[in-house]
Amino acid sequence: MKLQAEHVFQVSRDVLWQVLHDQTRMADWIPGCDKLEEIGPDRFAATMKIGVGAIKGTYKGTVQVTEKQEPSQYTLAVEGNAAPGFVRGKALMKLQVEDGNATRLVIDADVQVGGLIASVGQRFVSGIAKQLTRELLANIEQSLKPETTA
Amino acid sequence: MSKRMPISVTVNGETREEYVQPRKLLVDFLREDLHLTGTHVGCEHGICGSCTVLMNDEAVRSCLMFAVQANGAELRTVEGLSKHGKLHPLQEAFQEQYGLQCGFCTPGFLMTACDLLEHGQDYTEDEIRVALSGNLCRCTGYQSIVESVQVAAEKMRKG
Amino acid sequence: MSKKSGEQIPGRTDYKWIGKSIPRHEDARLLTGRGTFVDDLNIPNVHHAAILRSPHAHARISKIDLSRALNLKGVIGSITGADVLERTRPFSVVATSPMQYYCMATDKVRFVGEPVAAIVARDRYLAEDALDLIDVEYETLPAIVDPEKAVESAAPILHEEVPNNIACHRVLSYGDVDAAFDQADFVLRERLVFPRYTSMPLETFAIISSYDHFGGGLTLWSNFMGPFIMHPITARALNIAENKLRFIVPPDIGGSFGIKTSIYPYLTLLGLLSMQVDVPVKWIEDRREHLLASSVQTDRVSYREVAVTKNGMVLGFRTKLYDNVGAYLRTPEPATTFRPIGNVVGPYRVKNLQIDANVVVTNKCPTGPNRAYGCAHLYFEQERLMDKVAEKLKLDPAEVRLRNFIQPDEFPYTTPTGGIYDSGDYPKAFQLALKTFDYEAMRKQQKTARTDGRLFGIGIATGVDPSVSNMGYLTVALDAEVRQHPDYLPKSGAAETATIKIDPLGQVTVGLSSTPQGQGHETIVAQIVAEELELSPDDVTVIDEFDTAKSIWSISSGTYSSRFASVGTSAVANAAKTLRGKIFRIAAHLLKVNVEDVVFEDRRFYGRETPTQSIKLSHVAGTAHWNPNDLPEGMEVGLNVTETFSFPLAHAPDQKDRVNSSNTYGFMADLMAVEIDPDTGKVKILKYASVHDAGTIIHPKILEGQIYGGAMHGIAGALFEQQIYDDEGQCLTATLVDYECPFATEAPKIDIAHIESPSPFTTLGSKGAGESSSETAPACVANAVADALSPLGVNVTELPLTPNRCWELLQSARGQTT
Amino acid sequence: MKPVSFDYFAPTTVNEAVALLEEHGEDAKILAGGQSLVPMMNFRLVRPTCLVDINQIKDLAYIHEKDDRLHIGAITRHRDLETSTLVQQCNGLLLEGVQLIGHTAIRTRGTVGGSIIHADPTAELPAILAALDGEVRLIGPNGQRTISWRDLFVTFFTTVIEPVEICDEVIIPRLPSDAGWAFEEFTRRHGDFAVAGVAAVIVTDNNDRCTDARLAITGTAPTPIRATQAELFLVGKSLTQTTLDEAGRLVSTEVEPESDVHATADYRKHLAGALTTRALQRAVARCHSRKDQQEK
Repeated sequence: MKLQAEHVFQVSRDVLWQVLHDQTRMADWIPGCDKLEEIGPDRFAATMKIGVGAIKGTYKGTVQVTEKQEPSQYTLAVEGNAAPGFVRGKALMKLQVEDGNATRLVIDADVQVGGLIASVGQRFVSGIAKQLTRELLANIEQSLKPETTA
Repeated sequence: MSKRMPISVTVNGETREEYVQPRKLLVDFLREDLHLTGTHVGCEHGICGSCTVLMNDEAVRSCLMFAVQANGAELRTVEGLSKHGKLHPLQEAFQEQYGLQCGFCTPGFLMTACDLLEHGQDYTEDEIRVALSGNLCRCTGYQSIVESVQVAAEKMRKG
Repeated sequence: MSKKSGEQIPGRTDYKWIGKSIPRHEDARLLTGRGTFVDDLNIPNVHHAAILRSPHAHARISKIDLSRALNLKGVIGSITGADVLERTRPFSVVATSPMQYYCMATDKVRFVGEPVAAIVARDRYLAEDALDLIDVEYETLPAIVDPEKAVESAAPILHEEVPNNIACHRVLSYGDVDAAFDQADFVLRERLVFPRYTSMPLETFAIISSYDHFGGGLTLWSNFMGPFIMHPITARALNIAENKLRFIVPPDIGGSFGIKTSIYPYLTLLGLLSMQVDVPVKWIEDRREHLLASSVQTDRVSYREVAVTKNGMVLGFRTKLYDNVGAYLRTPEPATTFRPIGNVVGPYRVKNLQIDANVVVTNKCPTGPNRAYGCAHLYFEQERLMDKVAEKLKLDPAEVRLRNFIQPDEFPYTTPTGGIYDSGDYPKAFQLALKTFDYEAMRKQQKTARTDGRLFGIGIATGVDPSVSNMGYLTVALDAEVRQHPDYLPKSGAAETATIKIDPLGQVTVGLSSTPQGQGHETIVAQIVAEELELSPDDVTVIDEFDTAKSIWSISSGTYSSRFASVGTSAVANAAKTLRGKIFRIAAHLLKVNVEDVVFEDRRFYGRETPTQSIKLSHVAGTAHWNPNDLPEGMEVGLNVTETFSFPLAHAPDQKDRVNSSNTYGFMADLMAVEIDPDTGKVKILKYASVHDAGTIIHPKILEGQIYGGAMHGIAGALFEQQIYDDEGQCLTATLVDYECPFATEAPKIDIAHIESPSPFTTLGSKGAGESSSETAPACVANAVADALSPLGVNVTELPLTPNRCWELLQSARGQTT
Repeated sequence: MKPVSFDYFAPTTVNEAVALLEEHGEDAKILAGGQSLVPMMNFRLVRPTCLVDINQIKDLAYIHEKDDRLHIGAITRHRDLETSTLVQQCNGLLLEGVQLIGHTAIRTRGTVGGSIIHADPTAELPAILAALDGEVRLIGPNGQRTISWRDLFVTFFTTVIEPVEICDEVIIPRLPSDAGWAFEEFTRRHGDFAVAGVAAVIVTDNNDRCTDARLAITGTAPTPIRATQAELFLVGKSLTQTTLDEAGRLVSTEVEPESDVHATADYRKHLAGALTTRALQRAVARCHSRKDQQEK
């Protein structure tokens, strides 16, 4: 499942890059992430509580940052397992300078869903995925508050 | 494991007091606890209709209800349609019109049609097909089932 | 009521019971909730199994930890791939490649839903709770689902021992196909895609397994339907002697349509599971498991080209096909590819053909027998091309078929591939179909509809309906040299056994070795025995419970390939004739008259000249049982006969890969009028006529039921159902919300008619018709939709024709990009 | 496919139910009709550890009219709406919409509150709430609040209801007496979840000009939506076939659906427009026939 999303943040590219790679704040913007521990270089064990309506799952898995080309782009790989099934996603994150000291974050992701959610939740998987991407961007906006107001 | 709860259910006119775990599906209760194996399980998510029984004279999916919810209710299953060897008009019509082959979906169709015909008997063929559109059959191609319900409606109209 | 007209073939004996629609014996119990399906059996102290299934399409199992699951209260046993590897053998696979197929994943998982572990607990709820506590670590691998891409060099490999994922490759040539293409005035080519859908009976797989730790016997109650080659295959997998392995099939099976042939891996799994515990273990497959991992019909990509003369005669064809059999080549696959070999020319006089058959494994559910089994694929290709010929030559599609039909005086007709068509009159049956459909009037109706801009189409599809598979046909999947090898055991034949006995009071009981799933065998057998013994069907009790320890059976026993109506009825009729001879000889002996002068009328025997001195049947039966020493000289004691009927022409394939793959061949002609809603793309069937020649008709209403049911399966695959996978091998259709079986509101009325060309090879002249229009309906729908869209220049080469798909075809015709 | 174990409570009053929700928190779930919840429990997609069955709260089942609005108790069965003369008299759109829900056996148990709070974006009742600007009443530990549909629906299966709140009533304004209405849905099989659907209401003045247009669309967004552009376009126009076609075209440009196994986004986008035109045709026809009746 292909997923595209983009959003312009009112911060410089370097600042956005720093925030996105600041391990202490990563948990703030990964949807439903309530535990993030470093287990290797740019590699984290994560617990994500993701749910839409009554369909809730505590996803245990890994978050991996790779192919870093600071400050223009990097790849975020997320993998999580929970009772309702597993989620595996690879997202190319591109940071593009916009005028007025702003930066456009372009996300180009390929998400694979498996297990129960894939075989039973077919009617809404792509909709829910888009919903989580919107949440991700909103969370990033939220975690940039200190930078933007300063 | 939550503890069992007492329920009292009248099934085909006989009142049964039993203890069930809350999560026990009504269809499993009928089949395993009361040994009424005429009601069948086809999908457990409310689409195929094989598990249809009457609760207070209205068709319900017994795979989408828990046995505890039937406490105090009056249930009718396929075993209750015929009395002392006398077939219900629906059962007669299904036999006459060859409305079954393997018979696995038949109890669900009979109880669905029973609800339909106990609330009126003059329907067009399309109305019958719509009323039966929640019951899946893989053997007959439905034509003989629709004809069976039409003939049963005629029988019941004459009383 | 559906319009039905039938023609009686002159010279047909006027039977008293055969040919009549008597009430079905099975109905009373099924209508009153007293049927006996596997899940209704009350086995004392039975515990319940649940199976953990892979969420990945292709992955290596690195770790399985059952510790948390096993100490859940109420859990009493379990198995994983390790137990399967240690204690069972891989199933025998037909093709040349030595693929390792077990009842559970042992090293890798190769399709979503493949069993990984199994648990036994006090009830199904607890067993499923335990599954949630099993921890499995997978190393995911890339998956492949497209059969054409799977054979490319870069494709991920499912089985190390199967290069390029090609489980079986054979090029079969018959006649002189190159000469045919040289002589042709033109050649037509098409790439056709046949979808993956499944017969999906309402009753899922159901097994109860009980192992005797002391005697070593394993008893398996299940809704298994044969063929009984699965008994030795299961015994061999479990390293258990066949006489220690007991299959019991209850009287009622909730539909099968071929699917329950593929239950044997689960029989093996439950057998092994019950060996770990001291109680019987019951496993009832749930619907999600069934839609993910029971059995499905092969999906196929085929490139077909036909060599045609300018007056529409088909001289020959070449087909290159890719059959997607899923993750494992599970016996009897690749039968989808080779079952129709005998009738691969359909009803046409084609003499030259070549088939380049590629059987490919991909990360999808394994395939197996389904209603139509290979013939729906065949006739979809054949009939689409026939319409293309008509279109090219601006001929009426009906005329093109009439020109190519095998003529009635050529029967029995030997096809170039070794099939022996026993009887038929294709032109006559086809003309009856045109009449039943009112073809001329419908073409006029189409003309006016088109002037109003309506998308109105008429489709035709004909086919030869093969039944009673010859057990040898599958070995054509092996190279001829392999079949020459000294220690290779050739395979052939198709047989069935019936046992009839008369009890001391003169009532009749019949034992069968068939496993009916709704076809009404008890009724049909009662009709035949009543006819032969001049009794009434109500005097005949038929037992169709099956028990390998008690019933007499052969490798080909069971109820599949529409075999009962010909091989089953022949065994019953022969046994009844023999028994009739015996009771007449006893009556003659007691009446002291010649056996030719004995008359039997309302259950009494008397000499033709001495009608007043009569004796009751119960007296004759009583003599045989109570007073055996008074039987005629040399007559065997008792009143029971067991007869096995076997088809003489069911030989193994010859050196030129020719084989009579089935033993009776019926004929079908379907015509359909459809209209497409231009806004939504939804296809509505306005009219559907279907004519069948199934030889002697025994029970018209049961036959009509088979035709309606078969047509519905075909229409379901053509317009509604499909097992869909995404590119990573995730199955997206594991509920009945997403796997869209049609209901009563989607079912058409069918005008059914018959002709009867009795088969010379069966006792009553009857043929099988269980698959019937499941073979021709997909082609008929495709041709009708193609006809409706032809004014817009749109071609139809793929199923299903969902509303979305038809709308996209309309958009492409209207020049919009979709 | 058996559900996980849970504690079961069957309160007989709303306050008792709210107290139970407070006590059991996040993992408590209300069981009303169960026609959407129980399948998901059987698949173990949803795993509540506590179920609060509100079917014994008998005073939540009623239909009555007050100041031109239908007040419907939350556990009123779909089937009760079908057979209610009150609904027949004052809200044809509600009647037509309810009859499209699943099959008889589903409508026997399915409840009005349950199907609205479940918030399936292809469902009929949420669309009717949107078309007629309906509201729901939520009762919680600190009293009740009434929410309009615009604020109620958040996204797939998600409304603003708090875990400790229970919906006890649905309020649906009466159809204007001279309005025409139609609920048009496209499904591949009768009773399926809709691929797309349109609830349309039309009011016209004496010289056949449109004075009010409501178009609620299902299946093309995470929640039911109103096709405001098309509505604004219709008001003031005489409802000729070209106008209705244009309204349909506007709707299909306005919506941004998703693709899934049942339909592509393009197809749904097209359907939303085609169904709008068909719904408007039937609504206009009803508008005319009601006007003829009033003149007689």
